[in-house]
Amino acid sequence: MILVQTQDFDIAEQYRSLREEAANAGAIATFTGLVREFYEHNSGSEPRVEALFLEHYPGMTEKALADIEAQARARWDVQACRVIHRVGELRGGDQIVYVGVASTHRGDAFAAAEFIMDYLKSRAPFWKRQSTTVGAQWIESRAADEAALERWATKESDKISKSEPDVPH
Amino acid sequence: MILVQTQDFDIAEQYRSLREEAANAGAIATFTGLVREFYEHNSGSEPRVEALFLEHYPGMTEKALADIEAQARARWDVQACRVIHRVGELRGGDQIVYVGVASTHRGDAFAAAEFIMDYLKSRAPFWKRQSTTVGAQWIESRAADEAALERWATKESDKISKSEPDVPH
Amino acid sequence: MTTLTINFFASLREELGASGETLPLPEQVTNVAQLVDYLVSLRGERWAALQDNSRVLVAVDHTIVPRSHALRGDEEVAFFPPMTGG
Amino acid sequence: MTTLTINFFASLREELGASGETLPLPEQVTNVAQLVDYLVSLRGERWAALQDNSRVLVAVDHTIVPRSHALRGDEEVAFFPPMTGG
Repeated sequence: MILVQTQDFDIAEQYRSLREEAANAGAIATFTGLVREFYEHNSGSEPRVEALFLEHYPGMTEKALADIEAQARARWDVQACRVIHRVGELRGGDQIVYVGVASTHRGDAFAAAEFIMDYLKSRAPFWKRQSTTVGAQWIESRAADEAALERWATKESDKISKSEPDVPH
Repeated sequence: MILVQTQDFDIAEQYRSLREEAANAGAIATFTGLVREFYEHNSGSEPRVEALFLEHYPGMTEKALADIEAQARARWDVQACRVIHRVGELRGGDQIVYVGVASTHRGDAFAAAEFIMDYLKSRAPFWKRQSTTVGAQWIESRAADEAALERWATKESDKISKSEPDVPH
Repeated sequence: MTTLTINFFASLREELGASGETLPLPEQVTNVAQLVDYLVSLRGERWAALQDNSRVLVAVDHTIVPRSHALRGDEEVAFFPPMTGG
Repeated sequence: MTTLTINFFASLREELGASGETLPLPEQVTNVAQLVDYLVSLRGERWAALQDNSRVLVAVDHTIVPRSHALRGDEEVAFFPPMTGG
């Protein structure tokens, strides 16, 4: 199940749903992303984050997240899965994103949850603009996030690929 | 923080503690292990689990878990960490184990949580006896659990090594 | 005549000062790369930012596509910088 | 004279019908492997199960050790099958 919403979420409620939905799960792996109080900044200093604004592309966001979840289900034993991504204005310490996966074994639960997070970072249409004590800026994508996708590379995951260099034909 | 206890635990309470303790965490990865209703059985059939008894070695258990947590903290950025393992009699669907790690980045949170779980499975002195509809038996260690440790192998992790083949001297 | 819907997001929207528009597709435009060239010819050099394949991604009907992706003329085309979710 | 504390856990405890004991360490026993041989000589062949290094792990003072681990005589020694936590 995928939710894109402005309001906060309750991890206990999500966990209850996963337990209920997964008949014979032995393993539940979850991830929660939080707005860090002090963000890395291009200048190397660490100004306090006053607000973070999450923009997204309604319609495509849901489709991209559903694709990513489907890929995870195709690769691992996933008995239940919940993905929540908040949009709009957030404050330091706020919850941004939740991924929960219930599976028979822990290896599948961990892998599917981390795979979803890695893809969601760079393949779902979200953009972050932060306002700090030293001004506002769009957060640039990190090379580390792109690199994180490489270890999941298989024929299957190529389906969620980024735009390739232009080849005219 | 490490707890070995007979009583159940509340994942929402653990999550709150992690958020409070970790000043600038951007990532919280958690794992919960549950008693599966239907366990794998040597015969290949899947009898319903009526009860699971967790025996442990008081004194050594806490030491082994603390060693594993220390290893994780040495290898990854861990801002806060909570490990709970239940002992005694459990029922199908019950929570057995919780690992929660708060970190600056998601990669560290996932890796540390999975590392702790992988080591805890085979390097902390717990043993499981299950009572099923077809009788009781001690659960044997799985080759898959031993194999899961290999990918973490480094000089550091050798410190938590299993007994080596006998070399008289 | 069919009509393209075009959207711009995040820093690209601010850079162009445009969130989107609808546009009839001229006959000579048959793919995304040609659409971008056409937009630059219509709007001026500032829009050449769209031609930077390393900085600007393209989605057609909610799926990321290469610049060679063919257009019929009734699609929803979106341009945006690399995504930063999570 | 110093005294060893010996514990057995899980299936091994049931197999031996013993959860533990205290034992003065004889002078000729200087390591874990020799302790095991001594226990077998005292208790009989059923205890030879302890000699199977692939099935029985040993901890001395709460740390897993190889059979070559030296004993002073005042340690807590535990024998148990491979662990199955989590």
